[in-house]
Amino acid sequence: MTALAKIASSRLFWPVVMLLVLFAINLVAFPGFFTITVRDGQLFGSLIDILRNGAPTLIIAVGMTLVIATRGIDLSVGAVAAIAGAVACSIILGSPEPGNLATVAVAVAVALVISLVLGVWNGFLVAVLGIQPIIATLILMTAGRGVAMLITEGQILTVNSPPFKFLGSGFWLGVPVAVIIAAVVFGLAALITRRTALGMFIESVGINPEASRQAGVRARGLLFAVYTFCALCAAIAGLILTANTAAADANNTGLFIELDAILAVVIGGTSLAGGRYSLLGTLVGALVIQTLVTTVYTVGIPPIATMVFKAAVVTVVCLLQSPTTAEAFSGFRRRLAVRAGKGLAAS
Amino acid sequence: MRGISIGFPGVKALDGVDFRMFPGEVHSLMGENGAGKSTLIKALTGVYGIDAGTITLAGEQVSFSGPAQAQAAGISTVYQEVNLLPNLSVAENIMLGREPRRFGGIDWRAMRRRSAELLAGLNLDIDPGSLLGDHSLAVQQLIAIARAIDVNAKVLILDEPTSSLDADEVAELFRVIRSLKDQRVAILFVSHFLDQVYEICDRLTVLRNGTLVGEYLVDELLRIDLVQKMIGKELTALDELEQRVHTVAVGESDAATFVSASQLGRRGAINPADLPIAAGEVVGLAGLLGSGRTEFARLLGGIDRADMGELTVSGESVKLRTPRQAISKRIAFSSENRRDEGIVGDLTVRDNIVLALQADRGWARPIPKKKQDELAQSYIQALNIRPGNPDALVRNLSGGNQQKVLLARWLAIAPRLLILDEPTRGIDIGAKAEIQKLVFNLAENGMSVLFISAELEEVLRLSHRVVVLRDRHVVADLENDGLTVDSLLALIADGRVASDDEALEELQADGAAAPVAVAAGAPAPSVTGAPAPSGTATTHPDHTEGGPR
Amino acid sequence: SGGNAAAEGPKPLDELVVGFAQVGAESGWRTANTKDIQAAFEDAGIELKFSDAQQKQENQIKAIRSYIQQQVDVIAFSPVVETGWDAVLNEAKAAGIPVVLTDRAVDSKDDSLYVSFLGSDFVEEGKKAGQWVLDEYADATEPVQIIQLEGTTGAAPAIDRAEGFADVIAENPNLEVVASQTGDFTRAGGKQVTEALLKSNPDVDLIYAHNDDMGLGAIEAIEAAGLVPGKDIKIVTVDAVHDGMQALADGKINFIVECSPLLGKQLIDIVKQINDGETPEKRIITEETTFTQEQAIEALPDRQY
Amino acid sequence: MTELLDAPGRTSPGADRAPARRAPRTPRGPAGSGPAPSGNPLARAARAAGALLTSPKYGPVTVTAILFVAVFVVGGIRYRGFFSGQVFLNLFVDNAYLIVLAVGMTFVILTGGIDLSVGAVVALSGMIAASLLQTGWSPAAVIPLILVLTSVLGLLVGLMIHVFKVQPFIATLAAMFLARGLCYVISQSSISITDPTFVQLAVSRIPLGGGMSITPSVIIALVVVAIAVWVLHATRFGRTVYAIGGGETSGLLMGLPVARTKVLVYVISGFCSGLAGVLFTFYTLSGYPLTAIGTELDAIAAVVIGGTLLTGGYGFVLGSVLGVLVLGVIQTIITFEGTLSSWWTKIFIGALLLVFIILQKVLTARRR
Ligand SMILES: Nc1ncnc2c1ncn2[C@@H]1O[C@H](COP(=O)(O)OP(=O)(O)OP(=O)(O)O)[C@@H](O)[C@H]1O
Ligand SMILES: Nc1ncnc2c1ncn2[C@@H]1O[C@H](COP(=O)(O)OP(=O)(O)OP(=O)(O)O)[C@@H](O)[C@H]1O
Ligand SMILES: [Mg+2]
Ligand SMILES: [Mg+2]
Repeated sequence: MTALAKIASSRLFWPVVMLLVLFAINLVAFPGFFTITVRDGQLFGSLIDILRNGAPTLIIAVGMTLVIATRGIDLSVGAVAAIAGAVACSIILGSPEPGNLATVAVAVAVALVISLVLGVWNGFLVAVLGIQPIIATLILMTAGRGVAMLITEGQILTVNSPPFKFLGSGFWLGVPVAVIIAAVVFGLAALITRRTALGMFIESVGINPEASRQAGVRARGLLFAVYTFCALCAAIAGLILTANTAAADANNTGLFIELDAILAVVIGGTSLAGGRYSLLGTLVGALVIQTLVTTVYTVGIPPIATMVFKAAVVTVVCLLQSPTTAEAFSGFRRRLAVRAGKGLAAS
Repeated sequence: MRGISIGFPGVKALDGVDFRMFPGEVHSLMGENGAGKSTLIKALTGVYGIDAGTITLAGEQVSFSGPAQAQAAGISTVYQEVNLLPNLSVAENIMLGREPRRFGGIDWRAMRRRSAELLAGLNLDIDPGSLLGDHSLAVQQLIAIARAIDVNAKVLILDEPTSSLDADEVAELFRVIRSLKDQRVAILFVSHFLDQVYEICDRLTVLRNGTLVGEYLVDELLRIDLVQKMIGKELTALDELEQRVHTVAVGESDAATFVSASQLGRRGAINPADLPIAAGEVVGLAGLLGSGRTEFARLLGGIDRADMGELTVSGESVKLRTPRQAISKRIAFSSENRRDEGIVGDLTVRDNIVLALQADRGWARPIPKKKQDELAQSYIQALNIRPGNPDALVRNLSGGNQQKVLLARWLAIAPRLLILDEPTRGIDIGAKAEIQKLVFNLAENGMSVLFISAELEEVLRLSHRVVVLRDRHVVADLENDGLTVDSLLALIADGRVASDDEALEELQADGAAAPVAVAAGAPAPSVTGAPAPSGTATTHPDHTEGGPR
Repeated sequence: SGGNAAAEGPKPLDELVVGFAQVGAESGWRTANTKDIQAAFEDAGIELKFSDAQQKQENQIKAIRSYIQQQVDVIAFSPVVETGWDAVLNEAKAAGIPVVLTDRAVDSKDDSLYVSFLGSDFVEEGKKAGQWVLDEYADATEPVQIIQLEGTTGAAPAIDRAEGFADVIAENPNLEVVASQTGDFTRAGGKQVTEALLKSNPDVDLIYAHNDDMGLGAIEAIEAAGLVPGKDIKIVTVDAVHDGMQALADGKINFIVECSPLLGKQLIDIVKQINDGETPEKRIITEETTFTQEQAIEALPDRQY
Repeated sequence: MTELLDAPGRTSPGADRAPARRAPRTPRGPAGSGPAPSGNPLARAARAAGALLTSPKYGPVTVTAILFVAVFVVGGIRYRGFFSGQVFLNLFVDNAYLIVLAVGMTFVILTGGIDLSVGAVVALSGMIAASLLQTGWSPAAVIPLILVLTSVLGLLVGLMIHVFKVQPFIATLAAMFLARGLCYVISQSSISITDPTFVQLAVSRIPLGGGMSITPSVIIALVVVAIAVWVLHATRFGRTVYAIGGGETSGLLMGLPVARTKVLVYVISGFCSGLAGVLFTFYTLSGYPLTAIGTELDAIAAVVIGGTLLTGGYGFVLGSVLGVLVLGVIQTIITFEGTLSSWWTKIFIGALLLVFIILQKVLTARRR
């Protein structure tokens, strides 16, 4: 009873319920939804697809969580993802042996290093120049996509490189590589922030920057770190997205992914006002979003109604999560309990 | 109010408390930190919904769903944490919600005029057009009071209004309270200063741990009984302390200098000044509101950068650019503004306590969980932080307990110089004594302390040396050897900047003449009648909150 | 000076200034289009003022206003959307600057607002695709399941290509669109949608994608599901960009309807005609064709985009 | 929305909100009064200018104004035909709807919120207008209906934010999805407007002499600005808006009508988006479901460039208008430049934005 109440009062309760509801809807529309088959030693099934397609959003959302915890926001993740993809593909295309593992390794490394530079740039604008994060990252969001297009010259760069493609649609030990990468990023972020003092510092800077400064927390370095990490996440996601179709599309890679990532973070219960964050919540949030997208496809919601459907789901989750609703619920439960008590007394 | 109960998750903040107020009477709500005083006030004014009980105002049962309604019903409140808007002008902060209007819009001129009048009523001479955020906490507290007394209220509630004020301001406030009392306003006055309570109040209600202990007439309750009712046991700590202060004060002068500021200053904030602090020495900073004590302390703590002069720590010249550097030199600065610069509200008590220590160790070397728990537990016990749950969010602690958490944070880094800016703000007498004892013990073990407090008695009681600031100048640096509150006040309030030497002489003469005030310690009758200007309100240099015998 | 060149006699080409307001660079097709036009102007030695509206009509209107301010000789633009051009085109008309539309038409009652429209007919493209499907399954006796990958919801090519296709396949009641979902004209979109739709419609016979990119995405999804694109599931797309043609030649796509971005040459011709005082034709349809797998293998070596 | 940090590294929002310890408060006695003002009027003017620039309240706006003029002059020197009254007026003509949007957004941001739905609502109003006019409704009914509908949407968003404590970013994001989705539901393709009143409003020009003219939309936008300035500056509601931005809890404890104001702010934003949508249909004479994507970012950028803090509490409507003009002039320069490819256009916009923000930061940096 109390355990149940505890679960019900958790911030993650309603998002998880929503996830289950979406699963149920899918199951009705497509009875094979939960079936996971093994083919050629690889896992197949709708759930696997959801994980795989949700991986880039999740990876970015992990970085975004930390940025948001410091009271920031990063709108440039989509552009950074596009740049990473463009850089990697143009290097692979430019090399004489696109299928070579070393080529791909170099391409990926260069893309990641560039993303680090971009992250430091964001961190510089926010931490050193003190520009409001939304505007600071808006600059890179606009210009960054331009840079990505500059690299690809506006064309879609298609690469024929199995090792590169492996990042996006390959399998390792039967599990999609993208999922493994996401799990690693997620695990590392959780480990580093929770096993060291970083998590506490990030929260403390997000809650009260001046108090943190006076307590000796190096806010500036911290901001550099989170924006850089977020850009790194964005680049990893960008590489997965690009590898998934084996083509760098500077226009569309990661377009609007910042909204999805932020939405995932918020559905997961992290406040945009900074402070306490929950990576687990972000995971649930990202899954809800990806399942939502998949549901639209499998259930056959007509394109014109997709947006309305999304709006409805987001609204419902938010309303259910709201403390006001929780109060109303607990009031209801108390009244029930009172009535039950009376009943007992009467009998 | 009858049978009021309020519960927060895990805490029963109020349990069936009865409380009443009468027109034309000043009523005080007493109790330790976390007893539930602020919660009761918030219940009364509709900030918190009550779980049980009824509230009756002028014979009618009421239930406010928010402060706006309470205000409309004639209840005007100054809450414990100064809740004003830093981005608006002083005039707006005073008048917001009931601005004078003309032609359908706000009449700015009238607004300014009216607020200037109100400020003048509190003898506060500031420009009503200036931004609120530009003023120090004490001034903000006065502005909040000005706002509250402007309303034509039936009930005026002041939750620790005097926590940052010095004697002058308190006197002004009391003058205003008395005149409101004559207009048959019912006034609720919360303070941890027993002197003030005995001076102004007619009746008091004591709370302990969220339950009602009783309601008493002030005249009929001895201080010693009051204290006992508040904390549930007798308090002896202060007495011990007094004995020790003065034994230790002697013979401490030859200790090695730990920190020394020479001609340290910052343009627009504090004029260049010298200040050596020896290891194990407690130095008090005294001065009027706005005299620059905080500013000076901030330079030493590395919060603001000094732009002139030199600072030496352990004989080594250093430049403190960030608080972090100061901390690495084991200099801790505990801000007077605990809400904005001190606590990290959404973190737990444990995290808040270990924060500075952890920051000093760096992120990569986390303090082991077990060690954290030990630290937290030991300070929770040492400072009697309540609730004693290290996982509670600091935001949900009562004001005084937040202050204790902040103090614990700084003690945890084992500082060699601890700068305490108004550390006892809003702390109950029991805890205050504990803190003073702690400071003293630490000083005995070689920690230097720079102590700032609006309460001169406290400064005198603790300090080996007292440094006086006026108009952002250091005007005197005296051994606490026969100093009295009066002599200090004379020095502080003296308008002549040029005559440092004279003042010093005068003071030394004074000091020699007056008996050591702190030693007096007799139960003081409360001061009645209008106080004389210039700080003579506390003619009785009385620290006796806890120590009548 | 600006304005109606015809009244003042032809200007030397190197004194002509043409303002071109492009939609944006939202796809590889569009970039090829931009490049071709820029190259053509360079070759012809005519000064080109180019602006990119980033898919926003308001930006395009601003750009056209600014061309009017700058008194260019001809304004050309690819409207972001068909409607809502009357006001600004009237301004251009008042300033005596002739306007040429490229790629997409405007929906205006007053066709004196522009001198010529050069571009493809999206409905026609849909029809061509539909016709191929109709022919391919002419003697099908069982229902043929079709998945449609739509372009960005609300975009003119998406609407028109769906419409033309639907019109034609209606002739054969066996042809049934079992699912239609937007893939936003992108490969990733096409892949994700196909992936999901294949699960709920395992017996699908044909995929009709509104552009090559979505078709290429669909190929990835089909291969990942262990099926053979072009055989197990047939694919028809529109555009004929290089990657699409390659897939067609490789047998992974079955049929592509061309939608050529190479409008530069024809645009220059129109500008020259205007400069010479001639009246260009009101509607010029881009020279476009369709490709089967065999034709693709043939055409591929000299495709420029 | 979030409390986005303004200057986390150097000091803190604390330092921005309460520019602590810099501006000395009025001295208590004559002893503290500063040095006698020097007689040199030039020096005094310079000092006054310096004070204005570094004031937390007026600094950013002033700098934005100066930079705007500077950019305009540079453009005039660089491009033929740039330095004309009409080019300047066209900034208003082309951005009338954005000005109205920025006004609504200013209210929201001043309370520390954000409204992401404005772009989609503009599109939605256009769709409603176009589809209803097509079926023969009279403009006199359509326009009020749109304004009511969008205000109601704002109301719902406001209630979601206030009553259910949903974060503004998310509540308005949901509203954005909803509005965009409804656009498609109304019609997938664009609908042109042929209603004579709309056409008249779209094509008519109000001559200002010297060959210069503006549109009725500009007048409407300027009226909205004037009303907004008055409301924010001179009414209790307006001051409460600032109060909420300064500290919601404080405002609540001061007994201000926080709930009502917070909800109303979103109603205003909804109303302004609706009105902006109507102005936009005057501008384009059509409804199109894909229109105005990303316009919310333009509006937010304009407000922030205009000197409003995203954390709320500081800023002016007139600043936001300046912000819109700055975005407009950047766009104008790009068209006049006329040689930028698509990607360079994006990079250029980003770079100009950056230069602008950095200059603003540097010029308003308070001396240490
Ligand atoms: N919002 C809250 N959530 C949880 N607990 C709370 C909350 N507010 C107050 N409390 C708890 O209620 C108790 C009473 O607090 P209150 O602030 O009323 O004390 P107080 O008597 O005013 O103390 P002080 O003298 O320190 O100001 C404390 O234990 C405190 O931790
Ligand atoms: N937040 C602030 N912003 C600007 N000026 C301030 C601020 N706080 C104080 N000052 C000014 O700085 C001077 C020194 O103030 P400081 O806070 O150091 O005084 P103090 O002696 O600590 O007094 P108290 O803390 O009691 O106000 C005063 O003249 C005051 O006007
Ligand atoms: Mg309290
Ligand atoms: Mg102070």
